[in-house]
Amino acid sequence: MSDTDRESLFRLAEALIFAATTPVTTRQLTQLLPDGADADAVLAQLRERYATRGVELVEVGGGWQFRTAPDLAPKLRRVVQVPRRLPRVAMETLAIIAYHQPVTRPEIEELRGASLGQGTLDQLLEAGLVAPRGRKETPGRPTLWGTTPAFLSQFGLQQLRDLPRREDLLVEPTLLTPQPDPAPPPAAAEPAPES
Amino acid sequence: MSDTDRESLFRLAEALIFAATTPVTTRQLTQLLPDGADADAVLAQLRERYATRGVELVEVGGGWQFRTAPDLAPKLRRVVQVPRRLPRVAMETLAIIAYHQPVTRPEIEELRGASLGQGTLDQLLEAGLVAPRGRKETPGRPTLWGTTPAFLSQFGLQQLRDLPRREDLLVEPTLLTPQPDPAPPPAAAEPAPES
Amino acid sequence: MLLRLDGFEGPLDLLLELARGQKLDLAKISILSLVDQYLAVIEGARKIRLELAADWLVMAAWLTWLKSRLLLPKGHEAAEEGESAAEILAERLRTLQAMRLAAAWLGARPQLGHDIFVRGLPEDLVDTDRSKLALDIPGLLRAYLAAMTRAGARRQYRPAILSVWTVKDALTRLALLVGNLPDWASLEQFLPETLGTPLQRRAALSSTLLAGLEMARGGAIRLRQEHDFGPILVRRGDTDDLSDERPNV
Repeated sequence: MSDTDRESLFRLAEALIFAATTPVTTRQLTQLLPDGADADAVLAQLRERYATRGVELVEVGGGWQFRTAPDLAPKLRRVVQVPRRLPRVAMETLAIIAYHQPVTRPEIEELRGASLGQGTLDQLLEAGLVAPRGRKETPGRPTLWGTTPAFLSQFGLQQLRDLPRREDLLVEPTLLTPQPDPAPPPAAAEPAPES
Repeated sequence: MSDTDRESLFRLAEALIFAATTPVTTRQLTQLLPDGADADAVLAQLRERYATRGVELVEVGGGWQFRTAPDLAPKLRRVVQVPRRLPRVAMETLAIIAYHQPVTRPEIEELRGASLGQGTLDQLLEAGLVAPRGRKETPGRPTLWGTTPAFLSQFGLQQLRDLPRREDLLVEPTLLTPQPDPAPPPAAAEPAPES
Repeated sequence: MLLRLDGFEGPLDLLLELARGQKLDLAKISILSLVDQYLAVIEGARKIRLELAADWLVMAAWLTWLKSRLLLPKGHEAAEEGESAAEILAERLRTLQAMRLAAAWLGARPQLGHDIFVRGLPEDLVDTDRSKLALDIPGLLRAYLAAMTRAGARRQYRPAILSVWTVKDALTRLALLVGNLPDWASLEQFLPETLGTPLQRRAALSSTLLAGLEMARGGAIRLRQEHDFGPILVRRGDTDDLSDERPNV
């Protein structure tokens, strides 16, 4: 393949991912590229090209997306409107839902050892981070809750398995130091988080 | 200025223009860049860097934004078919023509119990669903309307007879419709039968 | 030790805080000392204010029970009961702590929309083609019924015009025509010629038959039928010849 041809693949991939509002899957890219082109290879090289740039190519929630580099956050926050962060209770509830899904509200309250204000669930729903996942077939048929693809996307996860294992959280304090690098978290290759 | 410093200006400009929800003005960029940095120069060089890429930096309406390269846009453009619905009046008119054809416009108006705008008939004509079927030999010789083969294929019908029978639709057809039957009423040639 | 309860979300929250105060790996929590600390805190709180939310007291009562079991010599059946209850409590505390840490882990990650951003001005490269029509039979039928129902409701009531050939019509026509008959003729010849639909023909035929029967009763005409479902024949009734009259009309 000539350099021009290779370059045209990069241009196409670049344009496609740039224009999309949601992460682009390898499949979608394959459909766009000429027959026989290796979408995976194109993506890998494109990611490398953008690695040191202000905008990076990251794999998230099952697809590829351009995102601003994390190290620019403090400066960008000054000029780009940023929504309020979720309060601690909401984050804790979100973590419980992420690790125990599908889970009912009484179960969340049992785990937290405290009742859950309606406002907390509303905040998570409004942010699109959790969604109903049917009902539990027990008396009262309580709603089951789970996380959404937007949850993965917001926290830069490719899949739920990228959450650290419960055991690792308890014994490895280093996990909690902020990671400037969106490299896959240490538990990436581990089995799904325990419920 | 060192290369690293210059590179960091590009990174910031790149990220800001990428993340901004409106085109970024030189002024906005100046605010983000360190004091003394020449925003115009940064933008000019950034545009040059992107000139051969899948995404270009363009100036629109007094600001800068990224846009898909014009030669790639057609390849990325997708056409989504969103079939439209006929307005209610047109649908009713079409139904009446289907069941009572050949039928004149005054007869349609009589059946619907409302006058019929020319626009409605035009819509049906334009969509190729109805067509003139000669003229009725009554004073004024009004045009008779009927459905077309396109009508059948749009509704997935082999023939008009595949439509559900009017009798099966209406509980008391005679109460609802003044005999629009194209056949002359039985008493036409006879001394009027008493009712 | 005096801890304000207001800062805690519930008994479990307080217990977790106390356990963390032991500065031990949560795997090695001393439940017994935890129980003592909790009870001390509750006791202290009750001295300050008498009313405490029920769940604090329920937990205190349960922990008192747990302590009594844990103090029994090992091997005792009730002591084992206490051991397993203590383990369940320790596990609950570990889970809660893990979830706290998970929340912190999530919170420490660069978040989309907060720290990192996607494209703010996405391009719409989707063209919408609205040239096709969305049509289906149910929609057509609904429209037809709506039009008919609305028109029917608006239209002033008037009795439906009868389109059938009535018995009275048939009597008039039969009386008019039968006088000219020299011989037997088929009943169907007396139907009006302008009937359109098969339904109208059948209605007219039965009306004419009824008219014929009525006239035959008065002797004005005679009827005969050669065989079942055969044509019904009619002639004037003023002849004396009754020999070929069949009863099966």
